Amino acid sequence: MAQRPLDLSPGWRDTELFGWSPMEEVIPSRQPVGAMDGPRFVADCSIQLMPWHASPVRVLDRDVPNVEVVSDTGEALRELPMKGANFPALRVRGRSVEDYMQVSVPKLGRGFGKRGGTVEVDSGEVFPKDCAKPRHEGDTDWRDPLRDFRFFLDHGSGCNAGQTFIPIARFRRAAGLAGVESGEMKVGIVGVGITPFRPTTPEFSWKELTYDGAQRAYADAGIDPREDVDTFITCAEDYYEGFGIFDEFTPDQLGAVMRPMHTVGGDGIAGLANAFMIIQSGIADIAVVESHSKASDILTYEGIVAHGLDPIWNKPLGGHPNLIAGLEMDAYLRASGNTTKDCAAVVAKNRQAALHNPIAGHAARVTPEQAEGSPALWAPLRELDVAPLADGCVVLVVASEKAARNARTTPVWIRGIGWATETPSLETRDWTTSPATRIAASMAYAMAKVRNPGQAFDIAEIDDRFSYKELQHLEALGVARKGQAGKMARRGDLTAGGKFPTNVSGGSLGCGNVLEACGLHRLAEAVLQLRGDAGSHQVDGARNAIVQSWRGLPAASGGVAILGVGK
Amino acid sequence: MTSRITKWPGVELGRKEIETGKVTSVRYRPDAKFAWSAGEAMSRFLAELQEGRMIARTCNGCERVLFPPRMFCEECFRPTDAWVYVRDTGTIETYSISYLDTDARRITEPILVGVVSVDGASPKMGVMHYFGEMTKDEVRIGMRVKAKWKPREERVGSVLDIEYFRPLREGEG
Amino acid sequence: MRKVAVVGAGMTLFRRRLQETGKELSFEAARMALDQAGIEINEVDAVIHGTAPDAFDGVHMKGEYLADGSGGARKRYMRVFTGGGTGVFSAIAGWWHVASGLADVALVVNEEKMSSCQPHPQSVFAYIWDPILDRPLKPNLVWIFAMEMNRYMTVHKIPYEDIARVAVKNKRNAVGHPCAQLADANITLDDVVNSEMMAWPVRRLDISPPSDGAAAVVLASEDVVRKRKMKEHAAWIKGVGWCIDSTMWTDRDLYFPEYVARAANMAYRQAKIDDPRKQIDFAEPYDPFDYKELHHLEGLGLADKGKAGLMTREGVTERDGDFPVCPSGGLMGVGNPIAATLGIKIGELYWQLTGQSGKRQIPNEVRTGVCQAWGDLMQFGSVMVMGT
Amino acid sequence: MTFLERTTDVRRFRHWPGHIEADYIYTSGIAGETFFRELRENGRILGARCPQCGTQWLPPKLFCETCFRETTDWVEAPATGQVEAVSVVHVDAKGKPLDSPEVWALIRFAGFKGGFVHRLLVDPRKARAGLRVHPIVKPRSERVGAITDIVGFGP
Repeated sequence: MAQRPLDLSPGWRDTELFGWSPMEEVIPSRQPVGAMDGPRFVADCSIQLMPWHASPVRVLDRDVPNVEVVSDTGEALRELPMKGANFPALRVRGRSVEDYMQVSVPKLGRGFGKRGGTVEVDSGEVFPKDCAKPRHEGDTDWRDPLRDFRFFLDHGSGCNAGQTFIPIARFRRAAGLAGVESGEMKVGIVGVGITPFRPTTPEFSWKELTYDGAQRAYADAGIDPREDVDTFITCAEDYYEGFGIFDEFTPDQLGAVMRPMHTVGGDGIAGLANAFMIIQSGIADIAVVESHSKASDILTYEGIVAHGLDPIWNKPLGGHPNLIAGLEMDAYLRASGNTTKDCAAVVAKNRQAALHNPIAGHAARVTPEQAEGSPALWAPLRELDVAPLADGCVVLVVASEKAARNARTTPVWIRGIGWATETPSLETRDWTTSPATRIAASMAYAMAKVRNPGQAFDIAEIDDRFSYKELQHLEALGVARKGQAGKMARRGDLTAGGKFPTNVSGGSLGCGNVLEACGLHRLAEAVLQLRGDAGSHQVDGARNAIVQSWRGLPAASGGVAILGVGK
Repeated sequence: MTSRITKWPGVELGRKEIETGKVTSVRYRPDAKFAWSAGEAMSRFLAELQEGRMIARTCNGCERVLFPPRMFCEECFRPTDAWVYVRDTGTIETYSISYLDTDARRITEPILVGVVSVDGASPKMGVMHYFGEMTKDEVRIGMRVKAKWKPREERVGSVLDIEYFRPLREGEG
Repeated sequence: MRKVAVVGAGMTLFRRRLQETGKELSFEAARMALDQAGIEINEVDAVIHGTAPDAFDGVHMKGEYLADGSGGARKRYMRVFTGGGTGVFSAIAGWWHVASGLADVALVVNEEKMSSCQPHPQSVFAYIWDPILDRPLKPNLVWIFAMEMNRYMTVHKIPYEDIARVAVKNKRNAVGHPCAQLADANITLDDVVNSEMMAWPVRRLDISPPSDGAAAVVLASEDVVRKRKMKEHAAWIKGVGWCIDSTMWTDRDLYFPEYVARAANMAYRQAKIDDPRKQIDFAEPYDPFDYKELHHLEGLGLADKGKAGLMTREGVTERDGDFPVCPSGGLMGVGNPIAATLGIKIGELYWQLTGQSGKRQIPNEVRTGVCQAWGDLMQFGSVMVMGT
Repeated sequence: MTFLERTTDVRRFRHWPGHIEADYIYTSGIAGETFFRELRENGRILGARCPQCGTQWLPPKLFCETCFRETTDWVEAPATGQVEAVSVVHVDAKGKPLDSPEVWALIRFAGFKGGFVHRLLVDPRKARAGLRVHPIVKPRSERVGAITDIVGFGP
């Protein structure tokens, strides 16, 4: 079989292995970095240039002050001459470990030839101990995808089958992070990306739509996903996307290739909870949570929702799945004393509020009378009581307290978070309140030490995929007394100027039902409000928000998050 | 523990017991139909296939020619730079000789299928496709192949506009 | 970061068809795990459910459907899903529930009921491919494994017999497992080599069978283990790691599972393991196909590239060998209910490390083990290191 | 702007049709088997009782949702139940208008946790919460041991 030439597909500019736990001391010596004179780190390495590196290749991608690259003849090099020249023995020297970390030889792409550099740091102890040998005995000349040419500080390798490496980004932060106890740390949201919600987005595939959301979030947080992010989380469901295993199709558009990433079958707050726990357990500093909807790709939405019903007790009976919401609305209104008029007021409030929100997809000057006049297809549930579907993507960047310090935006801290499932079986559920919201709220209130939910929050972003749900959730959260949410809606308490602004973003009724992304949408709108970046629908002085989400039919699970700015 | 536990839960059934109704059951087929938006990159890719051409995108960040084309580079996380045509010849990176169809039913005439890395794109970048005009003993990794296009009027803008990849003949390289 | 231990495990039989519904399977496994751990449902702070494609059981939002069966009713409940990698990954998610301090006791339940799908789960595997680039070719899932196996064998020039030996080893090991579906005490190398060709180079006995089944483990924090005096039946989670590669599998060289190497390095780093081959006593890599055990051993850094087959040929990986691999019998022998392989990966490590494996107990003393799952389009690796 | 080039002629955007459907056979499970056999043979509706907390579950479950213990005893449900919630539905499963509206209800049974979500076979104008109803079951010859053996609930 023809031996293929050693091909270098310039691949990963940064092959970062992460997961270094901050508990570990990387720098063996305790002297402050930079205190000693003379070269503090020395890296021997070999670089083999390939014909297609046409332009002269700059060794360092940016001018790092006191760092130099010396060829084996001792001559300092700024650029490597062109075409096919080989540099079996280069030495890179610099004053401190900090300088060392600036060094990168980006353009040479994925690994080739002999690699691994020995790095001498501080007390002269060479890291890694014997890493000069090739990564694998009997390494054939097949392309070894494991390494590209980014210097790594390898602490204690010696592993005969593979070198263990420290991620540069982690190392930079790790220098300052020692002895982190979980629970102590605060976790904050430092970046928000929302694409405009639209009924159809034919110009985007699901990958391109997610890329659009992600690049906005990364710009907002001022981070590079390939360098700074330790873990990625996607909230998605196979049947909404049209795949057997949707997890396969998520990393590329988030910048998560060759990074830890997983899919949660839950809504945005469950995804945020994952990020919160991963950061709290100390193995990550920056996490990204993404969710999106390409509802316009789904031709049979009712068929998919019905497919979520219990296969032996409910599904065989047929019927449009919204009948479950019709039944719940009937049970809830009778038990709480709220009326269909109150629900119509919610529809009008949210769709009109959406007129001030540029990303909203279903903003409209709807009056309560219009909402009341719409056909009651699943009486008492009317057509306008149902949030219309929309395409859209929401991405949040979540950071530990340390990492949040140098973020571009004011961090919005997660003071409390809770999530719960009531029960999937329709028959044994409580149809009058929302127990999942109540249970999740009690968890979040305990964490945030909230004693009186009625007074604790300036604004709320509550799930409103069906109009009556906003009222039911407000009462389940304890921010409105039983049976009072309807009056608050009709009295205008829930508008931007009212006593308790709720869903001033327009909610799902005004912006659009973006399926699994609804939870993240609620969070994103609350973050923008607390940062004062909400624009024309900004509620002045909002510093504490309560955010609640529900997973939509036929589920009975949801989450609650308490967000705040300042100390 | 596993030695202490005597009874392990689970009631096994045979195929007959379910299909003949010995145990009660319910049959169902969900209604789950889609029309995925191809989007920017795939719409152009399919249009070019219909014209009998294969197109890729370049990324100047990592100097790769990305095939199949994509509007962003997953490595550099930046928008890709330009459209560039790649050739319809390539190299077999790997292959299989399948005696199973898509529903795992046995077939006598094997399907030759594999991954072809396309000339003009960065190394190793290619697509899965059928192989033709070669026997199951001739196909091997490293073999140079060329696309066999369907006639223009039969092409609809699909990877099936290429019927299969056949061995590269002299002078085509 | 709080220390976390596995303190109980349970699983159901793995069979091609089981009568229980998915909820009932989840209940049976979770009930056994709780009984083994001596913990009641009201002491569980969080339930983590791991289950693979919804299209197998045939229920949209399958995580929600299985919530009550997994003990998650009116509790913190979450479903994680990373394809085949869910078998180990859901326990990793369980780990951060406890390590972060949000939960003291977490119950991890994995379930799969592939027999609902007619005529064969294979037809649902057709939906894991890209709709524009792959599905028009009507691919069969075995194709991608065959292509990877071909690449792996050709790059390293590995004789097929070395790969077939893995099938023999695992199906024999499975004889000691009470839940095994395809245990075979007297399977021979010839049986595998002469078995029916499915998609060259994959033959019938190279593939693990689709199965129904469920498995569960109970995780507890350090102070719960101390307070409840569970020290002797606790196995500590030393390191976790997971990694995903690009979707574009046709742009990658399949001969080496890079994503498994990175997941392993992440876990080894946390477990302070520098020389896996020396510091780890046994391994449970993911073996949906026999060649995959070798492929993953190399990814885990437990064998040099292309040399895992040699280790098998020399009997190093037998249960009484120098480095036992898949003492449980693996997916090849016990069965492959995808996510429920939790029982023979995490569960097996727990039972081996606490000396409760009965007939399958590894003769020489074991203190550290590694288990790994793989998933998606040759793309996802999840690794966990456990120790006493 | 998301990408460096974006198409402005909407006709050039393509779609790719497909589905992720398959045929399924769902077994009724251990608890379901007993319920549906009894329904098929004798037209009776059974619930399951938890030995530990005594809660009676309808439809029957193998496990008690609160104690997470196996429900071992079987109890026959009372002959009539009471409507807790009603919804008059004017569209079919695909959202197309129905010729005549269907009434759906949540029906509770005294002494049981749960009940049934099923069709209410009454005139939509007379459908209201509180109605006492009983299950209307197909004749033995037509019963197959599935929830559809119950046509609906009526006064």
